[in-house]
Amino acid sequence: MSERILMKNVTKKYGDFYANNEITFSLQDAEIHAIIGENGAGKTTLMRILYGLEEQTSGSLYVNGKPVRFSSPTEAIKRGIGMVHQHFMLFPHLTVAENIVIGHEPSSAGLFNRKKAVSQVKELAASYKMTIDPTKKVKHCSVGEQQRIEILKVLYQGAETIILDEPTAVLTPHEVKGLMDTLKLLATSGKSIIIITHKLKEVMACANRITVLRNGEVTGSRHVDETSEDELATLMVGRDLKEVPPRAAQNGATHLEVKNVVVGEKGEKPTLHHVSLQVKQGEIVGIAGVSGNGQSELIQAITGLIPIESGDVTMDGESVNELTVYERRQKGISHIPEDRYQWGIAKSASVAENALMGYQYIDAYQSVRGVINRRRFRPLVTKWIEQFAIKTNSLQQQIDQLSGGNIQKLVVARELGHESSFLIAAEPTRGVDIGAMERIHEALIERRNEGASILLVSSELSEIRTLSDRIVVMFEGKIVGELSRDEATEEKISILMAGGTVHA
Amino acid sequence: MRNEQIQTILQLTIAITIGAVVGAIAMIVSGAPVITTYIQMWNGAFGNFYLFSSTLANATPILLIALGVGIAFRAGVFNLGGEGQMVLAAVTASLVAIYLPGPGFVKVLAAITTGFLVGGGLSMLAGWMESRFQIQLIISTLLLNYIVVLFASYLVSFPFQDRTGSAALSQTAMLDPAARLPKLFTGMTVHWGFVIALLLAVVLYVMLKHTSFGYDIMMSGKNASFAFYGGVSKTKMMLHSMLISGGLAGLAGVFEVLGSQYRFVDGSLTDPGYAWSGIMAALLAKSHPLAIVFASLFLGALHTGSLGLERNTDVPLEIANVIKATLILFITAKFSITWWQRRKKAGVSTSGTV
Amino acid sequence: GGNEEPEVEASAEADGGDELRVALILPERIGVNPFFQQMDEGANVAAEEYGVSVNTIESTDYAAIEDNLRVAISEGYDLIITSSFESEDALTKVASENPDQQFAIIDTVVDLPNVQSVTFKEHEAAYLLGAAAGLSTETNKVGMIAAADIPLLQKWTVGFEEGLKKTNPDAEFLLNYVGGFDDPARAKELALLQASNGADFIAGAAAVGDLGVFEAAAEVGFYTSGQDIDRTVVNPDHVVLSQLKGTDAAAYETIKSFVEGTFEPGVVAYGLEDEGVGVTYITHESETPLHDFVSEDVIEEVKQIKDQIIAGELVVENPLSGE
Amino acid sequence: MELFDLSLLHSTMRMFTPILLAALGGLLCARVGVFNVGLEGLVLIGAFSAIVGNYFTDNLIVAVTVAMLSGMIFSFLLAFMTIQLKANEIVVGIAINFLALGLTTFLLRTIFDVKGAFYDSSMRGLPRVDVPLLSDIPAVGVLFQSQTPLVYVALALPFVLYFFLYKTVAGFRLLSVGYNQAAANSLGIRTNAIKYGALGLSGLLCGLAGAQLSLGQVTMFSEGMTAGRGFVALVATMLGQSHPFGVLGASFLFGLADAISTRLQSISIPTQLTSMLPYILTLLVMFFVRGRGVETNYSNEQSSR
Ligand SMILES: Nc1ncnc2c1ncn2[C@@H]1O[C@H](COP(=O)(O)OP(=O)(O)OP(=O)(O)O)[C@@H](O)[C@H]1O
Ligand SMILES: Nc1ncnc2c1ncn2[C@@H]1O[C@H](COP(=O)(O)OP(=O)(O)OP(=O)(O)O)[C@@H](O)[C@H]1O
Ligand SMILES: [Mg+2]
Ligand SMILES: [Mg+2]
Repeated sequence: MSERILMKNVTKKYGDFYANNEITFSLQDAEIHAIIGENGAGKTTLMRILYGLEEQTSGSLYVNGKPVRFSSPTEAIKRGIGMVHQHFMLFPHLTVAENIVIGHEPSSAGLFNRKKAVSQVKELAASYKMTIDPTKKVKHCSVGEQQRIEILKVLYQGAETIILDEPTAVLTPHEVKGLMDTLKLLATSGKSIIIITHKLKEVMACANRITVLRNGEVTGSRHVDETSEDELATLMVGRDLKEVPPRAAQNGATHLEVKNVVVGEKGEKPTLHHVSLQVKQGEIVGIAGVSGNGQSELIQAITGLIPIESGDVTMDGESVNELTVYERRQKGISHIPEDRYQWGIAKSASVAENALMGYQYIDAYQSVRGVINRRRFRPLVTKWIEQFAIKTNSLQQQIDQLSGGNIQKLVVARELGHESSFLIAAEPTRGVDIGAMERIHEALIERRNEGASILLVSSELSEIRTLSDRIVVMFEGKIVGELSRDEATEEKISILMAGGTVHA
Repeated sequence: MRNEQIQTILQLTIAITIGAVVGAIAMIVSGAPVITTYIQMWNGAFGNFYLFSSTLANATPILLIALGVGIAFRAGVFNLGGEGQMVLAAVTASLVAIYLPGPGFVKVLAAITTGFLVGGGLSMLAGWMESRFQIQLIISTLLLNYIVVLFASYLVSFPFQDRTGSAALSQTAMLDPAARLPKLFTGMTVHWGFVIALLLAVVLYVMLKHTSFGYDIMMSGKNASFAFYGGVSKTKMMLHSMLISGGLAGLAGVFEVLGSQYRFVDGSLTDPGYAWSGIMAALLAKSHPLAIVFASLFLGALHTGSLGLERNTDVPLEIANVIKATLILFITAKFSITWWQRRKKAGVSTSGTV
Repeated sequence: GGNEEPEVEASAEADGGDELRVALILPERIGVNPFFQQMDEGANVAAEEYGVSVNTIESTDYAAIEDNLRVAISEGYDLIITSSFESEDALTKVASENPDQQFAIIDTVVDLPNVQSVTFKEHEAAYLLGAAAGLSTETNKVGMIAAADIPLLQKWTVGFEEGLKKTNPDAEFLLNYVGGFDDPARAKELALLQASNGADFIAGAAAVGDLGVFEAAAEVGFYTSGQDIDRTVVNPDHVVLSQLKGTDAAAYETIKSFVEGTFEPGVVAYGLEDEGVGVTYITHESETPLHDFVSEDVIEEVKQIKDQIIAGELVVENPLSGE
Repeated sequence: MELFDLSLLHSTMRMFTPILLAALGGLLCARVGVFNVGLEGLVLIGAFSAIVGNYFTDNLIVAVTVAMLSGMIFSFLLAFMTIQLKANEIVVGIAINFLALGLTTFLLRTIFDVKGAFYDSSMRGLPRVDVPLLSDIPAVGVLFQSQTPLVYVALALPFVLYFFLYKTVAGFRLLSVGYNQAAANSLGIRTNAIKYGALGLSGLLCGLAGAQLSLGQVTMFSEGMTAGRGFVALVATMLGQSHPFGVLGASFLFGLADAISTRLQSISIPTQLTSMLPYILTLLVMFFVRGRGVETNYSNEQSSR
């Protein structure tokens, strides 16, 4: 095995801030190399440099021993480096095949040979044992499919090195397994892979080598055989992990109830099909399911973001169907959204402005009715930043300059900060490091112990099992099963998620 | 932040300089003396108190429309209907001021209120069509302009045409002297409408910056889904911001009628292209209400400056227009971009419509 | 004041710095309307002949008129001439605030002691044009393409129609509006439409649109007429008549009278009588020979109508003051 | 007068040609994510250049070429300002409208020494030709008789553009820029070059529109003779959802409504009211074709992080 990529003493500064500090990183042929580290450690930044999206302040890059300097991704692509972005760079209106071949379209005399594109894509997918329908429009593809498209695209472009930034954050356990298999297959066929992830299990399962970053520096690099999950965790967070806090016994009354709710475009198959569900005070109800089986619609129906066709959503027995999003929030619903970029933040606004959402009408933060008193609000945000160790230069920093995990932490803190009686937590720990995950879990249990009702949606089965008092499984817009905390094994949940039945 | 402001000012200076240089080339080509021409332009806009006041008068409708367009931009919508809103408001306000019985100040207040509501109502109609029927606002406002301008023309050509005097023009009767907005200085064109517009700019600034309504508007503009998620009603935001936006455009028309023309004259509001100037001012100022004041003054000055140039020199009006166009052409250009920034931005698509 | 003509004359000759200064403030840009161009030319001829300086100032829009007037006053022009209905309000305002300044306004009336108003009776000329058309048409269908459906243009449209009905009560009158002053393509299209409906004479009253009407005439072979100046020269085979309006003369005469000291406030009306308005061949000579479509007989007959109007036997109402 | 007849359609086709051409230009801009409010100015420049070319060379092919090139040059100006200098596209579009008006009037004066309009009876306009097969069709054949070649070109263009956009590689890439520029860029597609190309082509079409106006419909130039057609074209682009056939339909609808409104002038309704017809109709049609602004999505502004 020879060295395919070497990043030597790479430093990246934003103003006075070192996002990467003298990082040296190497990648061998046919190797899977995992990069891990806390939120804001500089993982994404390092990869952006390698892919030509960002230019290093100092340090050098070598590909196959030759020094290179990329000023755009195009140059990186030419050197056989491809990146699968976490936020997919796809064309929703185009077909799968079109998305994959774009830039290198099969053609004759300037005419786009779409048939050939389809067959090429089929072949390529088959050779790496990936299933995908090349003629489907991307907007109809699931997240997992979209990710496969991204990988195929990179392969189609002839990449020898593939970078994946938190590829598993959005996948279901089943899909994660598929991805791991694909990555291994790619490695055996000679491709080198860099994977960023916060999930140590995955790291141990697929990586050959692991590099840990903290505060922009390398704190360690290990061969997978020489290390353990615990060691990695310590390297990452700099401390040992704690146990999840104990759950106080609760026996609350039903707080939120969803009765027979149907949601769907007229004439189309409903996305929610007579769904009923209750959440009691002091209870965490976990919803498991492959994403796209109606969880998003359920959340949006409860919070008032989409109208329901029939059925009823009640809080303490009172229907909230006719209430607006605002009124429902007033009644005590808060909501950690599954997609932080779509629902959770306004990218071009500052950290402070993003933190204010939902608090702007609260009297405590107004001087006169309708006039916001930001000075009074600031201590609250500062508290959140401390509590969740959110890495930000200042409250005025534009939020999209924060790392993904730090944005997530801010959104979580904001919604927890309402101390509302009912909280929807959709993928609350997506993209956060294990330390932060611990804190978030702790905070959720604390809210539960204080008597709040929590509806947890997560594609992470371990998270559901750790937190939930009760678990319901959704499949094709219906609730197909309910398991108590004790009877819920990963296996049982998985069977239900796939549409099977479990006999207790 | 500081740094950003310096950057902006620097950028603007370079843009104006380059615009001026290109303008100078146009002058040299056409044989006009460069320095004199610019001096005359400056004089035309600021040469004496009268001319300065006339620059202010000219900037007034631009300022109001720009504030309206700006607030809509902030809310994430593009109100292209300033022209129609201004004209419909102007014609209804003049009719109210003429036909409503009562003392002068009642007429004035009623005219202003009606104008605001009519302009705002018209733009709300477009907003409603967008939120209820998904009819793109940008097209509907453009279409409504044509319809409304024709309708106003009809009103003053037929039912409400002034039959006194020569009766040759499509215009309403003259307003009572009592029903007019007073001038700021006698013998000058600038009237109280300008002061009101300035106050409104400050009010909008404070509103955007410090009120929850302003916050809702800004967040709707930055990410509508986020605002909706946070409890901001999409429809309400659309309607309210459009009401204000169109209402301000309406005020532009009302003040022209009450403060300077004293009647509604067909074409007098559309020919000068106030609406386009307003859109430009809003874009130049990136929809910041206070910056809009300066952008409007700049455009107003450009206009009166070119008039002065026409009056005082042999430089033909067309050249003045060419110079004006050149300055505008370059004004939003970003010259201070370093190679680094340029490369980085290359990955980000242009800002769409706004 | 402008009544000390001996000194003025003398000083104008002696020393360029003290020559009389006249501002001609046009309410629009000289452009699509030949009318203003003519006025400018007339003023410049007078300037040349009488040694005064004339500064022509075009206004870009309605609001600019008042600005231009006020600035002209502050710059001390001896006489400020403006024109047209659009300037009425502005001049009324400005002139009453500056009673010592002399003004003239061409083409409409502003009744103030320091303003001379010069008006035209276009409807009389339009009447003659209509009469000629009525006599000449063979298809009994006569058309007109007007710029816009606005009251001002009724002087042309109504006058024309009355004249037409006078000589040919059975004739059908087709009238279309371009909807603007700057759209020859549309004017042409409308003319073609009228021609396809059988009109054999289509008068142009659409400012620059007339050129489009002329083109249509040449293309499908109907006859037409122009406005303001002798447009028969454009295409004598199809543009067979032209309705005239002596705005150049008006500007010229105003400056002349000012220099000569005969300038006084009040209304000067130019009609058929003083040849301030007219129609080619009927009231004025033309560079081009008369086309066969309009026979000498027709001209003779219309000349009689003209005489009746001048004599006051036939009154052509001004459609604008009708109500 | 009949409300509908073939001469009306014949006239409609002539009248809507400049609008269609400019709207197709607008389509190309929209397809690369540029909202071009400068169409009006570009058409005006085309109209003027066509006359200049015609007057000095007396060669119609040269004249039309000159018109296309000038439209393109100004379109490149827009492209340069917005792509290279990151100027706001709407401000630049408005400036181009001003510039076109000022420049053509100024040049009218310097080149031809006239104000207002330039007309010369020795100038030949575009010839009128028949389309060989189509013109023989009974009844509607008359529509394909004695129109200028540009009318037929305009009618054929939507099909050409459709083919280009949806069948060729270049068209595919062009579309991708509008769909998601950041993504296209990340794939090494030369988005800026494509934008230049699309905008240039759009200028070329606007130049053609101008040539049809000043050499096809009439043979002259007059100040501001576009008389708002560029803005109508902008509406047609949007109404047609930036699809070649949609734009064809929208332009035709507009032209027809316009022609009908002209017919209505004869029944003594004030013209102001009849003239509203095309706009009202367009607005009504939008209730049916609202299916959300094209496939181009400005909202898809993901950066490459
Ligand atoms: N443009 C910028 N301006 C200022 N600071 C920045 C900028 N971009 C990144 N940073 C900072 O650099 C640090 C590293 O960010 P990076 O995205 O590389 O972290 P990460 O390791 O990927 O974190 P995560 O696990 O949350 O994704 C963060 O603290 C971030 O706030
Ligand atoms: N405008 C910008 N200029 C430079 N760097 C930026 C800019 N915006 C964001 N960044 C940096 O880019 C990096 C990636 O941000 P992104 O939001 O994609 O997070 P991520 O780590 O890739 O995703 P996630 O944490 O959700 O898994 C962050 O370090 C962020 O600070
Ligand atoms: Mg990251
Ligand atoms: Mg991250």
